[in-house]
Amino acid sequence: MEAIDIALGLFDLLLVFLLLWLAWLVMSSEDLFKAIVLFVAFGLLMALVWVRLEAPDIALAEAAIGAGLTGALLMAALDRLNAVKPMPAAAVVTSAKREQPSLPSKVLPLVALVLIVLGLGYALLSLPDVADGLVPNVKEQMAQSGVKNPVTAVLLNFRGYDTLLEMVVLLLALLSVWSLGGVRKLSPRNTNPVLASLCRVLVPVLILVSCYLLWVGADAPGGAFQAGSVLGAAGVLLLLSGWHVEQKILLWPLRFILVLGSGVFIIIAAVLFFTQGGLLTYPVAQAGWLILLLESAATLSIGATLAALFFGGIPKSRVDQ
Amino acid sequence: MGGLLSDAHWGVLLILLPLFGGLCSFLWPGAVKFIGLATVSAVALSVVGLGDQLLTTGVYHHAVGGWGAPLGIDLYADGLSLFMLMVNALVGLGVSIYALDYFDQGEARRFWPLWLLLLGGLNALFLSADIFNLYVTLEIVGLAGVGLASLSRSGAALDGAMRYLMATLLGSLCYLLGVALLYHSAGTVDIPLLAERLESTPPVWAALGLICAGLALKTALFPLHFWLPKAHASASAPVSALLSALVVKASFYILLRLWLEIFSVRTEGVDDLLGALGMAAIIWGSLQALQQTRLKLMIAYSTVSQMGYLFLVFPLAAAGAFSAWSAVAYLILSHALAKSSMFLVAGNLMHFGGHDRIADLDRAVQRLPITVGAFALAGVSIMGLPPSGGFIGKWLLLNEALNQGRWDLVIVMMIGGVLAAAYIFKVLGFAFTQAPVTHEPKGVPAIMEWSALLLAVAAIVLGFLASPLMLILGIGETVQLMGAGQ
Amino acid sequence: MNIPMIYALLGITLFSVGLYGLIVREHLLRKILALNIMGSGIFLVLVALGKRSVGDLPDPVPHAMVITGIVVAVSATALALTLMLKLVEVSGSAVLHDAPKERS
Amino acid sequence: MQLLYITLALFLLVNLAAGMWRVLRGPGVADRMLAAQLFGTTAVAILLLLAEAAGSNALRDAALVFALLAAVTAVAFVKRAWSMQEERDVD
Amino acid sequence: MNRTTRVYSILLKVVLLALVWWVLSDGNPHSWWIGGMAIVLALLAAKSPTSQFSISLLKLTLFIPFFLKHSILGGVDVARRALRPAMPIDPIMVDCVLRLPPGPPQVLLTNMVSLLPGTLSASLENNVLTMHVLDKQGSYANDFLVLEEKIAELFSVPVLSPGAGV
Amino acid sequence: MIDFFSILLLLAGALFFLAGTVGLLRFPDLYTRLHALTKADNVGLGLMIAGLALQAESLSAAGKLVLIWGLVLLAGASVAYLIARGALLRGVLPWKR
Amino acid sequence: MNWHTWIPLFVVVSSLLPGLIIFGLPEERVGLRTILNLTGAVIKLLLVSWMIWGVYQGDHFETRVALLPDLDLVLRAGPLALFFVALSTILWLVTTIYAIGYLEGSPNRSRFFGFFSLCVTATVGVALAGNLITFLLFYELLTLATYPLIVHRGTDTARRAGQTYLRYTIFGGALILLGTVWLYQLTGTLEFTPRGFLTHIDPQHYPALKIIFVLLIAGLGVKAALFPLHGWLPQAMVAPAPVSALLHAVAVVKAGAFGIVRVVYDVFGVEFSADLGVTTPLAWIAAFTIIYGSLRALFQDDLKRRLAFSTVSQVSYIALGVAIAGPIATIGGVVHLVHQGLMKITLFFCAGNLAETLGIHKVSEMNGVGRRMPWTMAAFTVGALGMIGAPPVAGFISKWYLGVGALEAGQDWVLLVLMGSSLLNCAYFLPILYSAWFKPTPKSWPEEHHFGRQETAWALLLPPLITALMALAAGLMTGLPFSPLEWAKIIAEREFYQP
Repeated sequence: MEAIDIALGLFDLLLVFLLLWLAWLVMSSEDLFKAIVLFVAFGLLMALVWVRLEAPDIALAEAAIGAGLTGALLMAALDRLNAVKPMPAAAVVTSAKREQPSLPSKVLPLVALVLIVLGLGYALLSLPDVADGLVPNVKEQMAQSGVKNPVTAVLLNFRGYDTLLEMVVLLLALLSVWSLGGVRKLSPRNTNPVLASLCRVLVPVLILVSCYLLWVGADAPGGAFQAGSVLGAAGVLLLLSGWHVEQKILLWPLRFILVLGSGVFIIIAAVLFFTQGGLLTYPVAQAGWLILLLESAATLSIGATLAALFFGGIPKSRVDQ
Repeated sequence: MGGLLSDAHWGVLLILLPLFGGLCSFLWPGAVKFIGLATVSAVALSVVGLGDQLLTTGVYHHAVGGWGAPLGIDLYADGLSLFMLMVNALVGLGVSIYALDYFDQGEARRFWPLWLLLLGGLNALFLSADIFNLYVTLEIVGLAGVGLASLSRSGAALDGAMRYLMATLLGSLCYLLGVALLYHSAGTVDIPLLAERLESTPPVWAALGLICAGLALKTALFPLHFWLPKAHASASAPVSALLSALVVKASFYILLRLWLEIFSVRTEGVDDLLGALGMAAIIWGSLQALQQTRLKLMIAYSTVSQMGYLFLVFPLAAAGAFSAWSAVAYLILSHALAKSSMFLVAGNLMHFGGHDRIADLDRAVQRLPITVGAFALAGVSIMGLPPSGGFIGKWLLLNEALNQGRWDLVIVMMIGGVLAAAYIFKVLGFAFTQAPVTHEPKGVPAIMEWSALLLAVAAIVLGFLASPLMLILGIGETVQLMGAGQ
Repeated sequence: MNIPMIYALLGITLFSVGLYGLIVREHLLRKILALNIMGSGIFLVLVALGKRSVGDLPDPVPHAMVITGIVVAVSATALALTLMLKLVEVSGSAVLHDAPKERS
Repeated sequence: MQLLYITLALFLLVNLAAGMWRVLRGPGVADRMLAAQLFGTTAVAILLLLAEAAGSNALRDAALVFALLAAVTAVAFVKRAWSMQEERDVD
Repeated sequence: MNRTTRVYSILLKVVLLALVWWVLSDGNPHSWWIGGMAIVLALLAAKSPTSQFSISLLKLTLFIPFFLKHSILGGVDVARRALRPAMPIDPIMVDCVLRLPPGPPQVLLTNMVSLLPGTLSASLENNVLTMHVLDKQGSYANDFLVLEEKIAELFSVPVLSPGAGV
Repeated sequence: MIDFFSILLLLAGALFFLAGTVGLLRFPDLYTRLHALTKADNVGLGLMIAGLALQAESLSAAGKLVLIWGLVLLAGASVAYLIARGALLRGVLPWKR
Repeated sequence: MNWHTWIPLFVVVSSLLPGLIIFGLPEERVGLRTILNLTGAVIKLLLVSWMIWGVYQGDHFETRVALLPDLDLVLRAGPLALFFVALSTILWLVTTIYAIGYLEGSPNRSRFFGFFSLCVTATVGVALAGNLITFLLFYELLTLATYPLIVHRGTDTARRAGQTYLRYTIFGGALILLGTVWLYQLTGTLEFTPRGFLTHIDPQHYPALKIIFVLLIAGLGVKAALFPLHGWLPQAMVAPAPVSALLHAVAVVKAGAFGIVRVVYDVFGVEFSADLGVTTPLAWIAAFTIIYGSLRALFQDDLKRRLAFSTVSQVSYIALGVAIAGPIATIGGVVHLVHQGLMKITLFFCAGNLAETLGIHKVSEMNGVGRRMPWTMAAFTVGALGMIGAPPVAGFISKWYLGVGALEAGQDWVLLVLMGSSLLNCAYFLPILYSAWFKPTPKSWPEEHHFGRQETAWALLLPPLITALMALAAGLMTGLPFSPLEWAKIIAEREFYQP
């Protein structure tokens, strides 16, 4: 046991060191692309941290989003940035030159940084070593929650109202992106058979994994957010491999899928409110399938939203012409 | 329906209605105006319903999901919440009516879903008794705000929206870290329970600092106001109105709420710091407003200065005085009405003349008397002249400051009033000039003129409604805000 | 000092490093990265401190908060990136120009 | 067995840290990306080891998602981030 | 492409997807109602342009050992070169005219080449595969021909023209 | 006995990982590094997965491990090709001794 | 329903409502506008008469609305209030007639008359205010309503004058607000009470009260044009003549002076003020302003500016009468509120007539104008003589009571001030009269307008004649029951002799 603890301790320390180093490099490296790659690596390691902190649900989400989608988003953005600016290298250089501040303006933030770390660190260290948080409450009510995974119980039942609002946040991000009008279209790049066949394999697997995560979320780590992220990744992959977004798909059905998550949530909330007398108060017997219903809708919406966010602009539709 | 709504359902409707309306308006772009106006009207009615309910039965509690704090989330409404909801409803109605004619078809389709969701987020914010839930609502408000701020897609609007996005995200993150510390200090995110459990420990202090900093950034407290003028001045007129009147108030409300409920007894020094920054904001914002040559920037800097008044509550409320925070609530309401009216006026003037350079307002006063009248009336409230809501708020605040012997606050408030008069009359003075009309002015739709005027008139009428409004504010006050409901 | 506390301290440090980057670096893409790093730091604090419970189960409530937080972060990031691109399209620069002057 | 898993995980993490050098060094964009790929594969292995150590099925799911998403990132890189000019500038 | 091959290819996909689901769900029998839906969804998404190639499961199982062996050899080869202090590499770019028909066989070949000892496919353009070879003295040419034949067998297609231009 | 094979496979896997990293660091150009990455790492992962699969409690659990390997393999090979092709299109010349 | 609780409000509304309607009227609806204006004025006059009669019989008129839970808006018709209300109401009627004639055909008349009505509303409100906060409300409203009138012409000078006016009045308003809040803080009430409401206050607050007194008087002194706060007034002369007439005779400056009366009598109480020792400095300032204004007036060639400085000087008589703090001086001061109003409005009307008809703006252009416009100049003469203090015009009565009051209070120096001032008045008015009546008429006037057979339009001529007659009447018929002097006596009695 002793040796294991030492190994684990070393593992943790190395992880912490790597994360810190990465974060610092992300902030300090001059080359934007380098920063993005480092950030992707940062996301990967964060997933390991979640594993170490016994938070497999978050590890799943981080694996899908932090290590995957965010990287894809950032790279697509960098590409578009370079497409907008004819001289990307020059622009990077000028911005690098601009980012040469004078000595005090370099040192002062650093001092502030150290002070903040020290202050907050002191605050953290003076917290008691043992605290149960809401563990007893969760344990006590798990039987009434309709699911066996405590995180899902919290997300969809105990604090389901938060999740409802989070779905709205997600939708809002997309609405805002659409409101900005299309960003520059991804320049068409000829597809090649290798990529196409990779997608043909990966996309169905991603969909299966997404459904699996949705299903398993009731009992074990997983759930709508993870499933939705994986679904979103499938969408991103399709978009990357030059999937032709057909007009008729994007008119009504896309909008419908996008609002499905929050819409179903709101409708169920309202129905429960008028029948049960409480906002999102599930009858214990029905809690299980209601949660699954909500999660399914949410998964579809999250997936569609993330893919649409990656796509950037508003898909052309007759309504908006 | 009547039966269903008979007991205490208005609060929930206030949240679900606008969210649902927002989704519907996104799904049916052809009917956005109808859906939008219907939703906003229904929200206004629900506020009335909630008010009636609160007046008869006292504070409102609803345990979402039936779990109750600390495991679940509680909805809560007292006089202060109701007051903020009223601000939403009033300004929301005015701006919505204005927006009917302001936006062309394409912009309207983008505006309404964002605005309705923003309204839902704001309502949810004012009804929440849970600091993490408040974070989520803050995110709704922030992202919707960014979407709205960039609605016109002009370079300036995008620049402003970007600044706003950075500020609001940073503010949210600071707030969230504060929430994390509070949760791990007390094992709950429910405000009344936090009030019971928190002690004066380093993590609580750190949380206080983070939350204050984050919310002050979102509220654009000097010197964290740097993002506001550009963001608010470069957005479309109805959006500027919403941002200045409602969005910045939301974060301030949270700060005030947390202060009154959680932090008040543990905060020597911090209150004075906030007060000092508020004073600086009043002076700095007014001086900046005075120097602006563009109307919307001037109005935006005026917001910076007016937000300063709100922060004067912190040194004064340390004594736990109802009169201090009720004064600020009154200021919030009257500023919201007056400022939204001003931005709508600016929208009319830009529509009319195609620019908002103060010196070239031509003879707008002759051509748009209603609009200029609205500006003047709104100005009266901003200056704090009687009879207006602004005057009542300022009177109450002055009274409290004198009561506590805070001459510094008194003097700054007086100076702020005089400076406000200076920048407002600068505009009005130019409006009377005889310069020849140098461009072909466009007619302004009557709805746009009248909705601006109505908001301004409402700000004035507030000056005569203090007694009933104080009654509303007092709901739950006698039982010491949230805590006793448990 | 136990392992969760080390991660919590890491979280604080990441938050601060992100804050530093946000203030010091000018390129908007870098600022967006900085915000993401700050977010990760906060999530770390939330979860790491939730491991202090005596039982076998770490506190699931922060886990739920963080999961929603991650999704919100990615959507906010996407919005910020789009906004940045539009801004660059219009103004030709990915830097908010007079920001430092305003900020002083 | 546990000890072996953990030790191997630690070893892989060290390995990964060594890979950092390539990210920093470059010289080309693709070289950095390669290193990120290495991170992905290594992280899958670490996750699987930790999963085995903890007997957690969920972590295997995480590894699976990792494997899938690493591919997505890589495709995003190839299709999007790899601008023509930059590579020429560097090499 | 006739009806039976199409049905067969769909069936094959269903079987593979079901296998994946079974693996994912850890064989949980209660999962199949959602698994079924998932498979349908996945099938819809995997609706590929109709392909005239099909693989028999039997041939696939025979192919796997070959593949495993060579990929391990490939790993050993590159590990050896990397770890040896002298780093014995002498790279070269090589063009090969393919004898396989375009489509999945070529793609599979391209992917396989990268996993075999000493070779890395770098471009597939007009039936010409450009490979990067770690050591020009190696036996890569022969390996490549063998691989090509194996894949042709897997897809039950003839090797088109005699002799690859290397 | 199973444990022994497991340990053997795991250690061998780790060795390949090491080799992959060394290759990544030592090899002179992009193409050669791609060799190291695709082959060594994938074999390393494969061996590790084999070692772990021996320990798996059920066939499906082992299947999941194999699935992961298959995916990594496929992705690794495809991405290697895509990167190499990209480099070729961009005119990156292979290193010559 | 008890009418008495509503009539003060109706008095205010009778000008507010027409004003608001007029804002909405199109420019060309001259007839409707005139009817609205005159109806409002007449109704107001009737209501005020009713109240005067009622108060005379001992009735109580009070409108009370809650502003804050413990603070009301109060409109109350006491003798002093009615005194000022009656003045404003009558002069509003007259000025309205004058303005209709004066502005005929000029642009933006709806706006002008709208603000004009608001201005009167505010003045009446100031008069009827039953506590300090109500007073403040209408006082600020007055500021806002007069600003558009000053900048009405829209020229650069007008805009600058407006800015100056605002700079002074907003600052003054802020001082009053501060004083009011502070006072409320100390006493918990703001209700105007005869002999003040501060007598019971803890002596430790006396220093604070002194400061409050200074704040209030300084704030009011701005509008009352007390030296050195008078700077805005001569500049404001760019406004159209009816505005000058109303501003200088009735509305703005009188509101200030009236406010000083209120503060000294009904807030602090005369005796208490005297005890505090704040009245003597006030008297000195008032006296200095009287002399200073007269001196400045002497050197103005612009007729309206000369009249403006004359106003600076004359209004301070009121403050002086109050500050002397004796019953007889009080009568003098208070009655001057009305007397000066009647006389000065006459003078401004006449100046307006001269400018409108003959284009005369300067004193030096007035040679022989009496023969061209005898009626106007007759009215002017009455006004000027009244200002000098020559019997039997009303001005004499004021000065007489002031002088006697000063002697009674033992402030003999005031006599010197009065005499000096009268001499100076002579010096700047008599030359005008002389040249107007006795110097030869020039061949042609700068910009002559002909209004048919009369010397000028009847709407312009009638008002000054009426006010001149009233000024005469106020001086001659002092014994009548409702003469200004009688009312002033009632007011003074209330302050000094009632328990």
